[in-house]
Amino acid sequence: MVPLSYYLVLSGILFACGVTGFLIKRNIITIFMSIELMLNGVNLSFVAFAAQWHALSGQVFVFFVMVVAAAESAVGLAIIIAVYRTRETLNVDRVNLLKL
Amino acid sequence: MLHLIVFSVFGLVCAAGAVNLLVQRHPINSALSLVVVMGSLAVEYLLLGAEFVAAVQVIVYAGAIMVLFVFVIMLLNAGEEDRTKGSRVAMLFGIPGVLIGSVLVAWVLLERSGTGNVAVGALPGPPKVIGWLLFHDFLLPFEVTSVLVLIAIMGAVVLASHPGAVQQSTQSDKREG
Amino acid sequence: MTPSPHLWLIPLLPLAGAAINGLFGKRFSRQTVSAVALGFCGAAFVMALWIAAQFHSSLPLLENLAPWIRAGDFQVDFAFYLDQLSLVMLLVVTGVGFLIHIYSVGYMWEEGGFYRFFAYLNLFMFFMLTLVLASNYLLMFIGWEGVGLASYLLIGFWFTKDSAASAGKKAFIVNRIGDFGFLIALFLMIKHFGSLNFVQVFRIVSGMPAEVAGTGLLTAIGLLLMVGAAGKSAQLPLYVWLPDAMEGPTPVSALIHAATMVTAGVYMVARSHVVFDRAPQALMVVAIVGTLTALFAATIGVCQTDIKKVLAYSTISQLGYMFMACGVAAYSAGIFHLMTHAFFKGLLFLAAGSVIHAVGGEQDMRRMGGLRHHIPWTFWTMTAATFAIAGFPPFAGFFSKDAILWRAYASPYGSWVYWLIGVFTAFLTSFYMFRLWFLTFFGEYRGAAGASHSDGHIQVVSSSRAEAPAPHIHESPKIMLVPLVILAVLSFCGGWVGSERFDKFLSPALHAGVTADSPEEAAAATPATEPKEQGGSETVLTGVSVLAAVSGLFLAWLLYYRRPQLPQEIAHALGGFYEAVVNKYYVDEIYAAVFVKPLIDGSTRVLWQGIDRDVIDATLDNSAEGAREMSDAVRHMQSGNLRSYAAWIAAGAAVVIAYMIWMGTR
Amino acid sequence: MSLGEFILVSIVKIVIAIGILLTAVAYTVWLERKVVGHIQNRWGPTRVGPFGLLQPLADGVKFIFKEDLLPPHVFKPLYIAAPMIALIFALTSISVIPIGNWITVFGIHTPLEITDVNIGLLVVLGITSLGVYGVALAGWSSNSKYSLLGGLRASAQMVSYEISLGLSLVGVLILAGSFSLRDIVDAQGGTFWGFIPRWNIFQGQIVAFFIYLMAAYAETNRVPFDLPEAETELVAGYHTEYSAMKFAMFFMAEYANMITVACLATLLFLGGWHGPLFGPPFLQAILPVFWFAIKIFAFLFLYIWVRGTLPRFRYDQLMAFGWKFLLPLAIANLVITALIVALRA
Repeated sequence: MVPLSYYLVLSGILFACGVTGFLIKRNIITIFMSIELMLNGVNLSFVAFAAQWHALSGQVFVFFVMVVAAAESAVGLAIIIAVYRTRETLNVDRVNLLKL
Repeated sequence: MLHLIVFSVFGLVCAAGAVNLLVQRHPINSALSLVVVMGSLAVEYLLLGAEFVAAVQVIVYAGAIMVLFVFVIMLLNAGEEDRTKGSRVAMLFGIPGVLIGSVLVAWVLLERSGTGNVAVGALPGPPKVIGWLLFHDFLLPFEVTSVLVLIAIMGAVVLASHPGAVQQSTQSDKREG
Repeated sequence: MTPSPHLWLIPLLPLAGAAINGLFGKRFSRQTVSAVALGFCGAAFVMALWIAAQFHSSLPLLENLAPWIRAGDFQVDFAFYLDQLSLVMLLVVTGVGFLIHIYSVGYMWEEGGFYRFFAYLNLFMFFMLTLVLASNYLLMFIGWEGVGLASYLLIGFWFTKDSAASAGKKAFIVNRIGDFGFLIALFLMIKHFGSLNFVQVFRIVSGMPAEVAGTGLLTAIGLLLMVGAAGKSAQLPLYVWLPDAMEGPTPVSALIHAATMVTAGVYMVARSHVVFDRAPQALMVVAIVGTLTALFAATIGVCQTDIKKVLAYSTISQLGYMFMACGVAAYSAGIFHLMTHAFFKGLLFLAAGSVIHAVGGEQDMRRMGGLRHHIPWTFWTMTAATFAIAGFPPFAGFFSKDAILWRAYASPYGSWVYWLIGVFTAFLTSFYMFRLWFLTFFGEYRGAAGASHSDGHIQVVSSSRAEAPAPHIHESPKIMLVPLVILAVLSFCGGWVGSERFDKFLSPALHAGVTADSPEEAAAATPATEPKEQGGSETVLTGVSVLAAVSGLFLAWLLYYRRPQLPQEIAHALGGFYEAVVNKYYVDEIYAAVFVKPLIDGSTRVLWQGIDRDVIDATLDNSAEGAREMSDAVRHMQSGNLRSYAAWIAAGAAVVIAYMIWMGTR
Repeated sequence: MSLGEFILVSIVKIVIAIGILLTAVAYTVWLERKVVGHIQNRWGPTRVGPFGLLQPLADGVKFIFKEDLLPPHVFKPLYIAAPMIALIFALTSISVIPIGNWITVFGIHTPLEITDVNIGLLVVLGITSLGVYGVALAGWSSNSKYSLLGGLRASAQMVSYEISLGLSLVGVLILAGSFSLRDIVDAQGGTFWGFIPRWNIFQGQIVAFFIYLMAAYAETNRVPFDLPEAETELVAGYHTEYSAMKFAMFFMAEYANMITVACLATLLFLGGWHGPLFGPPFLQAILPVFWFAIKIFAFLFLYIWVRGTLPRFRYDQLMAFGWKFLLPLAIANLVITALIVALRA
């Protein structure tokens, strides 16, 4: 019997790591991955709460999160490729000019 | 008791993977640590009884999205993250801030978020029931997300395709590879 | 079936004339323009005569043309009202007007803008007739304003001349100040009587008790009406515009500033006598204002050197007489003097016009003299008018002025003080009129031919009949002389009507006439205005007034014919007082300093710089500036550094989460 | 069946299964070389043991003793990990595949499978999708253009065909109504009009079987789609830099995947262990496993046969075929079966 709060702590940790990654990392792809990590943290808490309150809709919601994450990563990666093609670099600090 | 052991094992693996993602300098390593995180999460979902979610997590997240990431990393041949000077402000506030934040969140979760505990497989999520839910109660969101995915596909195709054959010829030599 | 009088036709004819001349005048020849103008004005005069002959017995006539304003129970219609009072005014206006039209054809023949002049004249006639024939105060007010407009247009006829233009503006503005009082009176009437028609208003007012205490509605209305009249008829506080109005052509001065427009105020006071009868305090104010104006204007007239200025001040003084008459409730005497004054003052102005015409535009009496041989017709007609205004017995002026003086003394409202001032003013009137007479027609010509190095004071060459040849002085053409002769005849025999018969003729209009339905009740209400019948004292007073006129003549003869250098010594003797009088007591300067300057300074410094620029513009500019500075400060956030954006997003999220935790755990 | 007993039985099953699988892999290699040889009018391995039967053993020993060199410029950790990942995921999918019916051995009555999960098919799908990493990472970490391109093409191909693979299975799922493989096989018992067995392939899923076949060949990078390690263009594709044992691992992983796919095909379309049962009770207990093995052998033989005959696809043809032909067909098939099931129900 695992108390619910353990799951929440785990998802909190995942989310925290995601946020720090999002803030610290300089490589665009890594930032993007930390976003995915955040989403996973959220998914975990969704399923944990669904389990606690015996509502399957929590799990269904996880699907929608996944679909959105998939769509987002597809477009995001396309953008990253486009950025790389024009800027020759993936370092976020160098991608700061609106003009080429 | 078994449930607790398995949970804590895979919880630790998950946390370690997440931290590893931060620590690693090379994006491919962080990508793989993220795959590890997703796998252990899938196991956590199984512990919670959400089989279909776990399976889909493995197939969709680990199997498709992360492959895309690895794919892009390979394609762009992204090297090590060069250490540009980290702004002191971020260092100064960042780390203590995060620590305090997480401790606060942890304390709140442990102390105050109710005492409900979850048994193994507390809420079985067999595919049949989930399927029923998905196509009855959540039909509209389902259709909307399908449109979303369609748009995402089109967007990705347009963005990633070379900007027109004409310019492509001039820039191709410089950029190929 | 008695034919309906078609009153509306009278004002319409001059309007048609004005429209035709105004719109198509540019293409007409001068003959056609004058034919149109004279034709329509003459038709109006003939119409007036026909109505007078046909309907003088069945007055008062009320002709309702069309509804104009329907605001709830307040109604105003285009309606004309003819009774004895307005019939007299009608005849005077159309008669004198017609004569002046004829005269001005000759006078303005060489002038530019010929058709424009006659369009304005006809327009003036239309408004004056509307004013006279109106059956309610609002229509009268339309005439009132229209007349003011026409006077503005005519004074400023030579608008290229700067002084003419500013004189026109001055006249219009001062008139408007007077009209302001008139308007408030109208508003009071609407508020309290619910209507502006003479019939309703006077029926309500006659039902009200006389306000002896000096406070109350009727007194207020009376005083305000007096303000309007003062503005229009150039009484004491608001007379400043009339002397400057001499900038206009002379026939204009004759028609507007002698015969018709300025008398509108007297007509209005006479018309609303019902109100004034019940507001004795207001009546007393009218009398005092009239008397003071008469005296004041007469003193200034004595020292004027410009021939038209002298006549202007004499007009103001004579109007003062009329208001004095109305002030002592002798309205019929006032109207009688109005009529006679229209004749001889019109004649004086026209004669002065022909004199100026003769000497080629010269208006300064010091450069005239000995003109009686050159322009005999003008000389004799002017002589008749001078004797009339001075008040010598056979002439019109004697009868009307004497009637006023007698009423001033004998009327229950009057007192010997009015009579005394009146007689002294009569003496002054005859003195300055004969001074003008001698200076213009006797002695020898001091005109452009004579080497005149006079620097403001009168310098007379003693040889009396020196025939300084002034080859270019010539008599006016016949078309100008005919009206002069007619007016001379009128001012000679105009007074023979006699004040009693005139009084009897006007009595239905002035006393019981308006309240036709209850004559006896009205008679009781109006205090007995018939003078105390001591026949003896009346002849004594008449003798005194004739004596005053003769002494005025003698003094003028002495100073300006016998020993011309005497005025010089008198002037030096009086010194400062003489200077003040010559400069018209500096009234214009005072008005400028007291009213005009503060107004202009106030508006520029306070309203413009103070409020508009410093308050309104400032707030606008500062708010724009503030927005710009604020946005400049915020601009630094958009640095392009993705990770700073990420930090802000994270910070925002943290705050939200913290808030929710705080809310949750509270 | 206490916990301890359960663990023991599981371990025994796992050992037996891995053993069978590895030997099957080895002998599939042998079978392929013999068949391809005969197709190309030559003998194939005959020297080592009768009919070359010991050839796989010889190869295994050879791979073990070969020098396992580690090129300097590779990304070491992933270079070493890649073959392991590939092999691990190839072998783990056998865990949920049921071989036969219930049997009682030494008094224990257990089903002939390592475990039964009610989402068995999803697990298999998940594991095959994870298999992509082995190939991708191998291609990237060996740090050479050929291997990078090979790795990219292989992973792109596997990812694309995975979808049509999944969709083609959905038809079967609709008929069987459950993800568990055992239920699917049970749903295929019995016969039509006496002699036609009620296998899915005969229940209107023939098109699905065809799609599954194509997708399976692409998934395992087999002949018509074996562009990644096409010798002529990319030397050896993603495992160019690999030698000895690591190369062997990739090799084994590939064949293990083939076998897994074959098992899956038999379970879903060929009715698993269903076949005519005759003879004494003991024989009847063995016969289902026999039928299962025969079907797998047939499928593998088809594999090798195709390899010997069909030419290789060009890369754009391959991708176009996958996305523009196979996927729409799979969706169409899915729709039709859904309609049929809905109408019939």
